[in-house]
Amino acid sequence: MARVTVMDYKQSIVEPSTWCPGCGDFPALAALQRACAGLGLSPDQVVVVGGIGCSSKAPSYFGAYGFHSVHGRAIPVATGIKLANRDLTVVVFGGDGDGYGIGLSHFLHTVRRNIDLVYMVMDNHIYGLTTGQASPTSRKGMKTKTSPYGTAEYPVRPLETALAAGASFVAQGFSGDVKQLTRLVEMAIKHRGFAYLNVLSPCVTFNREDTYDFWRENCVNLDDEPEYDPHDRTGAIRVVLQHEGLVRGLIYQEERPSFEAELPGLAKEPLARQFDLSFPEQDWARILKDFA
Amino acid sequence: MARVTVMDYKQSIVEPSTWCPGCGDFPALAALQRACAGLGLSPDQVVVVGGIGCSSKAPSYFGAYGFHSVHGRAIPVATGIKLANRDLTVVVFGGDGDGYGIGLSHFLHTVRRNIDLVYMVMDNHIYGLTTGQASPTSRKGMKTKTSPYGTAEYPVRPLETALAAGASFVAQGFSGDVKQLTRLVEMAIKHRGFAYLNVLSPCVTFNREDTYDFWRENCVNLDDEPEYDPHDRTGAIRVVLQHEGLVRGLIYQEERPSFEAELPGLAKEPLARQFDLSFPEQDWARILKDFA
Amino acid sequence: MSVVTRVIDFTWKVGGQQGEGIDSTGEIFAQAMHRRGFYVYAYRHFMSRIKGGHTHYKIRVRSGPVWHRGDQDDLLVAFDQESIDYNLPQLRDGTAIVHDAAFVARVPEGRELELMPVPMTRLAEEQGRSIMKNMVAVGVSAAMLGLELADFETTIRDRFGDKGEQVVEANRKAFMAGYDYYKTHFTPRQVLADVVTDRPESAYLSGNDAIALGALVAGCRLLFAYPITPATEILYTAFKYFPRYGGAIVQGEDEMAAAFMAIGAGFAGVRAMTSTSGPGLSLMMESLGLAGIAEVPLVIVDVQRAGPSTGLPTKTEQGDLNTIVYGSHGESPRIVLAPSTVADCFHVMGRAFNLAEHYQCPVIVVSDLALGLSRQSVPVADLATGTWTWDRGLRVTDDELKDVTPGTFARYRLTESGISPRTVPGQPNGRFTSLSNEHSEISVEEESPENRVRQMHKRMKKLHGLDLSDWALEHHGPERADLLLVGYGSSYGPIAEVWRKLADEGARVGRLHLKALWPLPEAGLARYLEASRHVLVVESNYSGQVANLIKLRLGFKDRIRSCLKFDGNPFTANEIYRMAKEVV
Amino acid sequence: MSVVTRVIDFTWKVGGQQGEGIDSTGEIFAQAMHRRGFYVYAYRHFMSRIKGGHTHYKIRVRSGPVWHRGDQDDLLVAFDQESIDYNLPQLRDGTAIVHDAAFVARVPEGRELELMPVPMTRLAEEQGRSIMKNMVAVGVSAAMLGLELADFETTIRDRFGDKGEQVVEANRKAFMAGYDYYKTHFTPRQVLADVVTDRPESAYLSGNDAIALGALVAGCRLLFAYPITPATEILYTAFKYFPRYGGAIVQGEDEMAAAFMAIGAGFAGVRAMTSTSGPGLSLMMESLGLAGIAEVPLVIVDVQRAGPSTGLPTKTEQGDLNTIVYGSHGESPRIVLAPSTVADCFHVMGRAFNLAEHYQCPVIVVSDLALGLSRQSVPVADLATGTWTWDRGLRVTDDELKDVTPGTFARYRLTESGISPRTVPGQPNGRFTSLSNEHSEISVEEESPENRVRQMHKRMKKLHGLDLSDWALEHHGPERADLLLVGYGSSYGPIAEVWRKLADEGARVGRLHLKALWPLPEAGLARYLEASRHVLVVESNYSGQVANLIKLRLGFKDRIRSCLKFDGNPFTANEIYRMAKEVV
Ligand SMILES: Cc1ncc(C[n+]2csc(CCOP(=O)(O)OP(=O)(O)O)c2C)c(N)n1
Ligand SMILES: Cc1ncc(C[n+]2csc(CCOP(=O)(O)OP(=O)(O)O)c2C)c(N)n1
Ligand code: SF4
Ligand code: SF4
Ligand SMILES: [Mg+2]
Ligand SMILES: [Mg+2]
Repeated sequence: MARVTVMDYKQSIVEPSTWCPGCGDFPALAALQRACAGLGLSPDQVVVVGGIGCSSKAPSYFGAYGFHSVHGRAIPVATGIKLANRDLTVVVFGGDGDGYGIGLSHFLHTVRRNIDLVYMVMDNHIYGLTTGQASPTSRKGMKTKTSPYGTAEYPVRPLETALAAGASFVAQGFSGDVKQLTRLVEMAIKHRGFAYLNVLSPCVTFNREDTYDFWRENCVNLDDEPEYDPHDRTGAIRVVLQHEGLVRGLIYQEERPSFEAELPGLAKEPLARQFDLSFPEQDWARILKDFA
Repeated sequence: MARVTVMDYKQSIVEPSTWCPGCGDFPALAALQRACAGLGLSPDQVVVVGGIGCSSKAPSYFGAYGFHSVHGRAIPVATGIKLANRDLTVVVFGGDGDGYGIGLSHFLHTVRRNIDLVYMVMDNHIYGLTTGQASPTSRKGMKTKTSPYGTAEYPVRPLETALAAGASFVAQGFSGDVKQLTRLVEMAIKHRGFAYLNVLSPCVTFNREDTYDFWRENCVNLDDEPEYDPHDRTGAIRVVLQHEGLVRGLIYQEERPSFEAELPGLAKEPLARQFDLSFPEQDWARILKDFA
Repeated sequence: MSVVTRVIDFTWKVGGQQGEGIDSTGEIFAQAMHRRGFYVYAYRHFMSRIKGGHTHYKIRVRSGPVWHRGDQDDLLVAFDQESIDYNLPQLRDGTAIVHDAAFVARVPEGRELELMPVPMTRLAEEQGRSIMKNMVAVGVSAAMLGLELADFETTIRDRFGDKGEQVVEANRKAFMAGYDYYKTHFTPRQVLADVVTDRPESAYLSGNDAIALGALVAGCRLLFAYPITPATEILYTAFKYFPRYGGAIVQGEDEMAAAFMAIGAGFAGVRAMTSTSGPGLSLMMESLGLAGIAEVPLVIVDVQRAGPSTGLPTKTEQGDLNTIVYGSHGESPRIVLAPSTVADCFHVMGRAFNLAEHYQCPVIVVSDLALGLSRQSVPVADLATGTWTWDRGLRVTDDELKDVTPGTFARYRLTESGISPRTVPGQPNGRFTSLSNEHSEISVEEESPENRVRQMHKRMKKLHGLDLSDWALEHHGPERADLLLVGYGSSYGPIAEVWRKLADEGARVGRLHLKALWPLPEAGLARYLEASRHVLVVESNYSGQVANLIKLRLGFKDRIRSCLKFDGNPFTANEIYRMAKEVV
Repeated sequence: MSVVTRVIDFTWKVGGQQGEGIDSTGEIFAQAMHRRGFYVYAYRHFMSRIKGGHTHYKIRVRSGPVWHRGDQDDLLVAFDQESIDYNLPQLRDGTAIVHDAAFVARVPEGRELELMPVPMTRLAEEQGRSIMKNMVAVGVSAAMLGLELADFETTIRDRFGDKGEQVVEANRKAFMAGYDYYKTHFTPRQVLADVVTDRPESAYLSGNDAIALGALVAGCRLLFAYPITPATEILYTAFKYFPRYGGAIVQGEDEMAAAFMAIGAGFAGVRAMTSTSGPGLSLMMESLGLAGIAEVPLVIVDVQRAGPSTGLPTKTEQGDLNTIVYGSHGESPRIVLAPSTVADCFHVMGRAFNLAEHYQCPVIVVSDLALGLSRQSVPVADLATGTWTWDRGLRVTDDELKDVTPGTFARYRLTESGISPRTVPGQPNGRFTSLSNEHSEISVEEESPENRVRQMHKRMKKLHGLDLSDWALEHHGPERADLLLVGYGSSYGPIAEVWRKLADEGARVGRLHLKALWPLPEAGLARYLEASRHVLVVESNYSGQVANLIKLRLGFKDRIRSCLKFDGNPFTANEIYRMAKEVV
């Protein structure tokens, strides 16, 4: 294949996007396409996995292999795919409800597993697809269809939580800055391990508070802070705490072996490539001897 | 009722404990009994809720009302009980598998809900009841029945994670120090909000690494550090990080309204006390007018 | 104003792209018609996305009761060509399509349909905001059908009042722009003009509204749920009223949390419920078993949508019954109730909580999207309380506990009925520990075979005698019939219409609506089946789940046939009629 | 050594408190008997706790094949009075109880039982460690039954070898202490002495072992699971062998994770599975629907235990079939296979993966605790590969994709059989997005009624023609029978025994073991039912789940009766025999 371009991805998209014009998920998806193309990844070697939600529909609009699974379970599905075929680039693209609500446990357990996936969360602080209910990242007191008197719960703090849970890669992007976002996605793909990228991605239809303007004005861009060291976990936690999560850029990265590398027995070659599974007769005979 | 004593609890225990002699859960349960008695709580006003696991059997051995529910779901059950009857003291008593494995999502969402429950986790770094498989807190590389070659996952870090998730009360006790543990439980019960208490509780049968001796020798006791300020979240995170979770005592506490207080509409009187539920006819007629 | 009384049965439909305000056009029109004194049935067709894709809102306006959307459309207001194409099959010949002049409408040759272009978007823009094209459309429709601004005044005010007088005025003007344009360019058809209806005082509400209100009146004070189409609306209505009575709504982190919270509250003595749809229901299977063995009252509402998996999230189906009756590992008791009408949705909740507390087990109320989301005019008299009386089940009083030694209370005492009196936390001396494990009478974990068999029998026999034939079978027509139409849920309307039509044609035909599905109301059901030559079970699924339950329990294999539909849309009367004619 | 060949059918049982090493006593004895050339069946009775509570290990030793633990006990080794009391009903009159002299044993008056006190704990203490009382007990048993240290040598070495020669020696000594004590104080009964068996070369393994090995040989390379009794042992065996073949085992955070990981791997083209028991199964309901609609191969093993909810976690039952066949919201295809013997457990896995890949849907293998945990002697010949041949289903080759334009691959193409050829990620030009929503042939979310009906039919019809009667019905006896015994899973042994007994008594009786439960192997089943006057369906549950499936699908209501048991223990032959005699 010649040099890969974004067009190579777009060519196989069969479904027109149903996202609202202006939705923050568009730039994020574009960033993912650019990053994949920029890294020369063939679309046949990429799998995008979603749960259920507006954002989770991304696989259909992306142009690679995809799996639009069920609400909250995108990460386990992606884990299975990656273990089946280590050569694939597997990206989970989902929402805050999907990932921090119903799917929170999978998220944090996958953080500690440190499997080589990219996890992009379109964090719009709302349930978009179901037309505007409170999400786990909705600010305390926010009025939504399921919190007409304001939410009583404090929001989850996904960045801090992922850092605390021991994530090896934590970044936050903003749909209003595709350039930075593309770079972050590239880094996430290149990271060997679980790369978690929260994207402040406005829902222009159901969230009137967390808008492009709000985030543009209130987010500290770490790229503007040359002295910031993304390899210091304590420092990372501090900066997130200090700005109450309103930072963007690469927050933390650490090199360590990924799950596939640590999982006892897992073949170095992609398992999926083995089509002929016939089992050596003599091996079977030998195994049976263990049970004599 | 006269002064409440531990005997008031013991009197109604009908099931002899099936825990192994020496199990760390014994002192923890005793601490809970002493704390409840010490605070003068009538056993009829206390409910202990467990999931499934050795530790989760505690309700049966405690002597109050109890609910031994299913694996990973003790916290939601307890939440329902508390909302049904605000006057009750509701304590969740479970294991690391139950709470940090299958039940992790409920744990962290309840942290952010900040409902007035006590959550005691018998953290033995192993699945006890199922006879010795890796748990989410098993150290990396630990050999268990389901990790004969050593675990490939990094352990969850429950204290850090709870702090990051915004817990209003975080403490860690040790089964080898019932006195401190009793005090911590007392504080947890008195705390208005979600009080999370991790207990380093040795499984003497299936975990040969995380023993009484190990923890006694390796845990920093915050009670010995008079300058430690449990009201400073950043400091709390720092101390936990620094000692890799091996600290005990009150780690963090913060006063803020609990969920019951914030939940719109919830009656101040326990709902459970309303036995006659008949609905005023004229109210019904008035409501129907809204749909004219 | 001259007084005209004539029989009205008219359907109006507005179609366009999702996110363009089609719903609110429909809602305004429907509400106004309801207030105008008609019986209204409003049906919303929509897709699982926020913007784009065809959507329509269909309203059936009758002078008599109406329980379904009707097979045909008598007037279409179209905002795009897709709306014309999509709805063409339903459009009655000889009628009109009012369409936005912004596009050139086409209808296939041979179809007798009048096209009435109205520059709705332009007129709206002239009023300042293109979104008001919806109000223009309402004005056009009013003019065409012989209605006046006055018929819409309170509806407009109720809807836009909060937004200020200016917005109200702008909408009024948009209405009049459409109204005037129509009057100037076309001849009014006057279909709904000057009609005086004798409809009794009625409320206008959906099945989901009625379930929330029914729960409130039944004393439910805690509703735990996770948002999901088409059940979320139950929350919205509950949010409005529960807090006034000390009740609260909690959005769980997932459906498991919601169901287990409800179990906790039920255990502690409060009527609590959770509402969901298929995917959430699948996540609640463990809770069914827990409530079953711990004998805790639990009410689950399942507003069914088309599965499997995510399936067709905005389309109707009745495909969950199998997992409701048979789901969860092992065997445990449960009761399944099924409202057929909006009024039923209201009344069923009291019965559900009564049964849950009486039998100390889960009660699942199965509704479906078509029933849950369609708003309808329901006579207030049909929503009167008193169809059930309070039953909070066997509860030990504090008095009875006075001399009880703590620890001796036998929560799972073996009784004749299998039901054991219970205490709730806080009651002095009544303490025990509820268990998901098999347990003895005093609730100690116990694995002996003898105890196991006793407790298993105890739990299961609670429902052995339960036969709800008394109230759970709504039957119309002769008992001895050549054909019996059987159904549950939203098929009520179409079945009723087919039944009437067949009866008018002289057929000996009955209809039977099942309002309890498990345990099947066998006594009554058997009698009706016995007396019928043919039985047609109408249900929205692939495999004939209700028919299979009946066959398994009662037999009658040879006489039962199924009328099945699983394309996501509610039954039309004609689909059932055709099948009925095949049978008899 | 004189050569004696006689028919041996002897049961040995050791009982005591949990956590005291009872299991290892049993394991050593059983393994040695297997190596001695007997057919062995080992059954473990235990409770859901770590220490304390009665436990026993029962071993049936035969000169011919054995598939169940047997109704009676021929020798009891008791470490406490509770073991005597608990097991008394099973103890054959005229036999002996060897008990620890540490307590004074009592048997009720009138029971003819010889008490043989042996100071087992003391003898062990004399050897240095009281836990070695178990080895003393083995020595006692050996002496009594006419066995020698030599018969136990390799077993002791295999078991304690890693711990060093000293430990091996200490155990040998403990054995001899028991052996010598017995010989000095009592007369050996010599039941098993000097027997030469003609058993073919056999392996000694459990149903769970066989499932893990069967999966390995079937090409399964990823096993995702969460620990749960009684399925966890599958993991242990897999851990030993999968890594040698590039495979891996992942312990998920819960059963949902495990099932969805398996779906991901299946989608990506690898044979993957998950193993669990009831509570885990209830958490996997959503995954059934997803695999169904996305048409992904998925293999789930359910080793059933007694429900509902936590129920009796260490006891056997067959109560999950309903939720397996009917569970998950909406309607989706699935196949259910049911091994009856350890050999079946091995062979079924190849078939399961073949069917899952061929039909692109979930295959659930249902085992049960008694089958899964009981280790048995199985002739190696019965474990030979070749009972099935490879079928990886319809896969598009890279070659076939050469000229395909990306985006045009029709993953869900409508075909005659309903099965569509699939690609897996990585294949050039084969890309598509799998959906849990209803979708078109090229896998675009699509809600039109026409498409819905087509895709629903496509998915469901895949299994319409599937009838596994060919291999899934193991029948013995005359086809025309007065009584047909029907069962699945671990009831195989007791049914076989009852059948033999009835046949010996002259009855015309057949037995039929179902190895596929869904779709029911209807063709063959109907033929057998047709030809039988009475049918007794034997199953371990309350409601007769298999009988109900048969009645629903095939009728024969009047001739089918159920033999049910749900007390947590496996069937005894006598329980079935009694019921069979009632029927005929
Ligand atoms: C088990 C289950 N519960 C609920 C739903 C309904 N549901 C679909 S999407 C969604 C929320 C999506 O929110 P988020 O993940 O934030 O995505 P967004 O639409 O905001 O991008 C919910 C609750 C479902 N599909 N499945
Ligand atoms: C849904 C479900 N999955 C698995 C199990 C099996 N199981 C019972 S207890 C347990 C682990 C308990 O570990 P932990 O919570 O740490 O408690 P401990 O025994 O160590 O106190 C497991 C996996 C179950 N009961 N239910
Ligand atoms: S509803 Fe919100 S999240 Fe969904 S597509 Fe529209 S803007 Fe995006
Ligand atoms: S197995 Fe471990 S956790 Fe369980 S009771 Fe024994 S010591 Fe305690
Ligand atoms: Mg969102
Ligand atoms: Mg543990």
